[in-house]
Amino acid sequence: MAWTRDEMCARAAQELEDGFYVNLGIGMPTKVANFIPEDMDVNFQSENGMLGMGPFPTDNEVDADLINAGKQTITETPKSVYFDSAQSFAMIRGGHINMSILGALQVAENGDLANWMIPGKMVKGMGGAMDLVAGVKRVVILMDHNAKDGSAKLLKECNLPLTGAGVVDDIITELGLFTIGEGGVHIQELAPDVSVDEVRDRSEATIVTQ
Amino acid sequence: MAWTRDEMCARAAQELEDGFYVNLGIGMPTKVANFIPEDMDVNFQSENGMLGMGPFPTDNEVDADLINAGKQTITETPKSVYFDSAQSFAMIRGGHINMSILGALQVAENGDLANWMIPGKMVKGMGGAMDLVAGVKRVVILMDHNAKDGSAKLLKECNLPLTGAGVVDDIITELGLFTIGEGGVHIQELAPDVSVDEVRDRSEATIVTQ
Amino acid sequence: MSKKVYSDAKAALDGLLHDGMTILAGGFGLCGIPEHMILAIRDSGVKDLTIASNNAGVDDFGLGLLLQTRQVKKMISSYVGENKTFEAQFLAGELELEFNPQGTLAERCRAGGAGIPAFYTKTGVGTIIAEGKETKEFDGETYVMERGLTGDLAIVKAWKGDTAGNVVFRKTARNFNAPMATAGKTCVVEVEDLVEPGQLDPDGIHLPSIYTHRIFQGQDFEKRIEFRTVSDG
Amino acid sequence: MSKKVYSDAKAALDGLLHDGMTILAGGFGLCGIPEHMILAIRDSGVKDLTIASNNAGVDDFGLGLLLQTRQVKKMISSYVGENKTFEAQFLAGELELEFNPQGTLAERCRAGGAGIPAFYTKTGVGTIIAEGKETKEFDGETYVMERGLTGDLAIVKAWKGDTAGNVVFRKTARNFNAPMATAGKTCVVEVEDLVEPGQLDPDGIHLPSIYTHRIFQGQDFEKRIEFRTVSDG
Repeated sequence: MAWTRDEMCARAAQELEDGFYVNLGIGMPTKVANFIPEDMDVNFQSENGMLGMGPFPTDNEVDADLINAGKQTITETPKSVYFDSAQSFAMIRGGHINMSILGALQVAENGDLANWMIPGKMVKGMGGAMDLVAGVKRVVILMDHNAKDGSAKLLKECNLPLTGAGVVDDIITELGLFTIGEGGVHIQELAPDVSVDEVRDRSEATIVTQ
Repeated sequence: MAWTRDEMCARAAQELEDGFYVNLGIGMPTKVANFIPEDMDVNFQSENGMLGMGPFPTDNEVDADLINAGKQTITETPKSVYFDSAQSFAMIRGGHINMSILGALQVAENGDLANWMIPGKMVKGMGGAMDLVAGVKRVVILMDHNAKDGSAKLLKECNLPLTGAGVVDDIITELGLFTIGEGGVHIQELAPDVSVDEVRDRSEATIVTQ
Repeated sequence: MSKKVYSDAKAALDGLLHDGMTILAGGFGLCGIPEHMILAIRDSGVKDLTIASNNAGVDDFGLGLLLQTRQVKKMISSYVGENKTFEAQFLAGELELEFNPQGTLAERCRAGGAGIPAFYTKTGVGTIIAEGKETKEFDGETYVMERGLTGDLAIVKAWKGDTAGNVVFRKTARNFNAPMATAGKTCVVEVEDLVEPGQLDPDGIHLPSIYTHRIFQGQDFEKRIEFRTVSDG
Repeated sequence: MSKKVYSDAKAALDGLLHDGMTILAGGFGLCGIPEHMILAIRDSGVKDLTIASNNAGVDDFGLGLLLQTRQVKKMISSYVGENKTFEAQFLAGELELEFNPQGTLAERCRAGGAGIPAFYTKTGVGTIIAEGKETKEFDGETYVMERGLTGDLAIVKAWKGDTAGNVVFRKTARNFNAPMATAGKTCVVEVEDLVEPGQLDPDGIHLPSIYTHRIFQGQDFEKRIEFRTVSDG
């Protein structure tokens, strides 16, 4: 039985460690914050210029000067600190962020990532994604195992324009947790009742068992 | 009659303009601050991390956290702002400082400057001088026309290690005000009763009259 | 003392605008954008602008207003979603677009303001962003060379400023405002609150006065929110 | 929550010191130097140190203490006047010295902390500082390439810090402390006043907690003044 989205987020949260500084991408990765144990101290960075990001505000706490990288209104916490965009990406590029959890369109077995552009469709831009995957110590991808049309997203090679080359460390999908390693995509953990064959069937990448 | 040191500083002060941001070197250049008209707004930068430097403190105002680039205790003014060394030199290197007034050991007729090192003697280091001469919009040298042994300091070529190549704009000595230009050192202004011949006698550089 | 102070956006931009110029515009999304100066630039009719800004506003607010009037020739941005005018003009070939990764754009401005003509970064190596750019190896890793960026004019929004030009931003509205301010040949700052020198903590100033050439206090900031997300508390 | 907090300099440096390491030391002259950690490093007996610091202290205070004990193999500095121990050891060939222009040293640290392996600057072009370094032309001007600098350990002095690691400096004691903090693989901060999270203005923090790996409150700072210059008022 494949993991639900909540279970995927909970599994991703288990990869966090006490004291970590973490950047969460827009969409499903944002929800990982809901699954962090109360006694674990994790500090969220928002690349528009903040550490120590808090949850959404109540209606009367809303502040136009306080948004996250997804342009959503947020709140501050006692540990919050603000800085400018150059300082924010100095932090990211300089390898000071422990982990980034991001979505993906495609991941290749060599760690290549594509998550910003589909040629022919409107191009919105990469935002901070290229900087994050190039600079953050560990890049974890949280995504559906397959595209909506059923096609594989874990590939031998990405055919969409890359966000970064050889940048992905781990992938979490509804089927399990995978690591980019020698010879391809290594299965670290499978969701209940998911077989290696199912992972192979639903992937184009070389799947390696331990 | 050659200018006194006070007259040299006063002459240098005349080169300042209202609204200028200025960095003054250690020694005689520091005294230029004493000759600025009351109604002129000049903002002094200290490269250790301050704009809006004030005068020396009274005895009970002395603050160990408030020094200038010469490590002397100073005071702040209502316009003061502090920043770190990287930001300070971003300001200097980025061409945001209007003028720097510095001392010199030697100046060559092509604008080369030597003011940081005498090989064989102890080498103290260039401090911020190389950054200042490379980055500041206009570099004015304030120095004695000759060395203590009478030798020329305005030369065809510097023989001491350079602080910067082709960086000097103007030179003020007790004999007058000079500008680096086409063909050599141009006389802009002479101190009272100083002749062109005297300048030529006491210089090795090509001296150009207007 | 108050030679930097102007009455409003139109006065503060007087003499600074010309067709074909490059403008660096602070803000992230609609947060911390110089909304009064954007309106004044629209009203001036200046055209063929190259604008470096992380985003392009929305259709009817922020830089979207200058797209509606077709005053923009080229955008240098990291993300231009949320703007249908942009999409239409871009797909019709009426608008040039140069994508910069967000951190590269920020660093290019910081470098431009700091007298650094080029720097190396890992960001974008192996992607189309690095195509046509020089690369170099350091300690066994490949980096791409990116150029410092400067503009004719930086338009910046801040919270408080003093009449000498010292400036303080508020919360995440700081964003690109600070690095872009340093990279403009001229920098104009609009503030919510203009105060006298000495009223800002000298240890807490984000943009030293040396970068601020002109400053004015804007009236009735709209400060529109792009995505109002709330919880039940 | 307080896992970054240590009782004193010795505890805060425990396990971080080893012979031959590179240390980045904040401060300008004797202003804003991490005086407690310098003493603890002296007492540890660690040797063959490479120390990047704008200055080398005076004979009997600051980094001069580590020169007296001959724990330093090499200094990377912009100005080392005011230290006779330094002069004697350097002239005797017992001490290596790498001069960096002050702004280049600051930018090298800032770059090292920001993941920038190299950048170009006009500073030093045509001087012995540029000898053996790559140069490149941009827009008709020659620039020299300088490398980002990182160290095994950054030792930093600040005014206030919170237990999460957010840090505030005071006046000109900020200097090299901020850029060096970002360039240390580990960064330890000594503060005059350690407070709880929430007590510092989040818009006024100079060094975000992410850079601070360990922090402690120093007791009885000497804060020696190098040149006490006074006026009659």
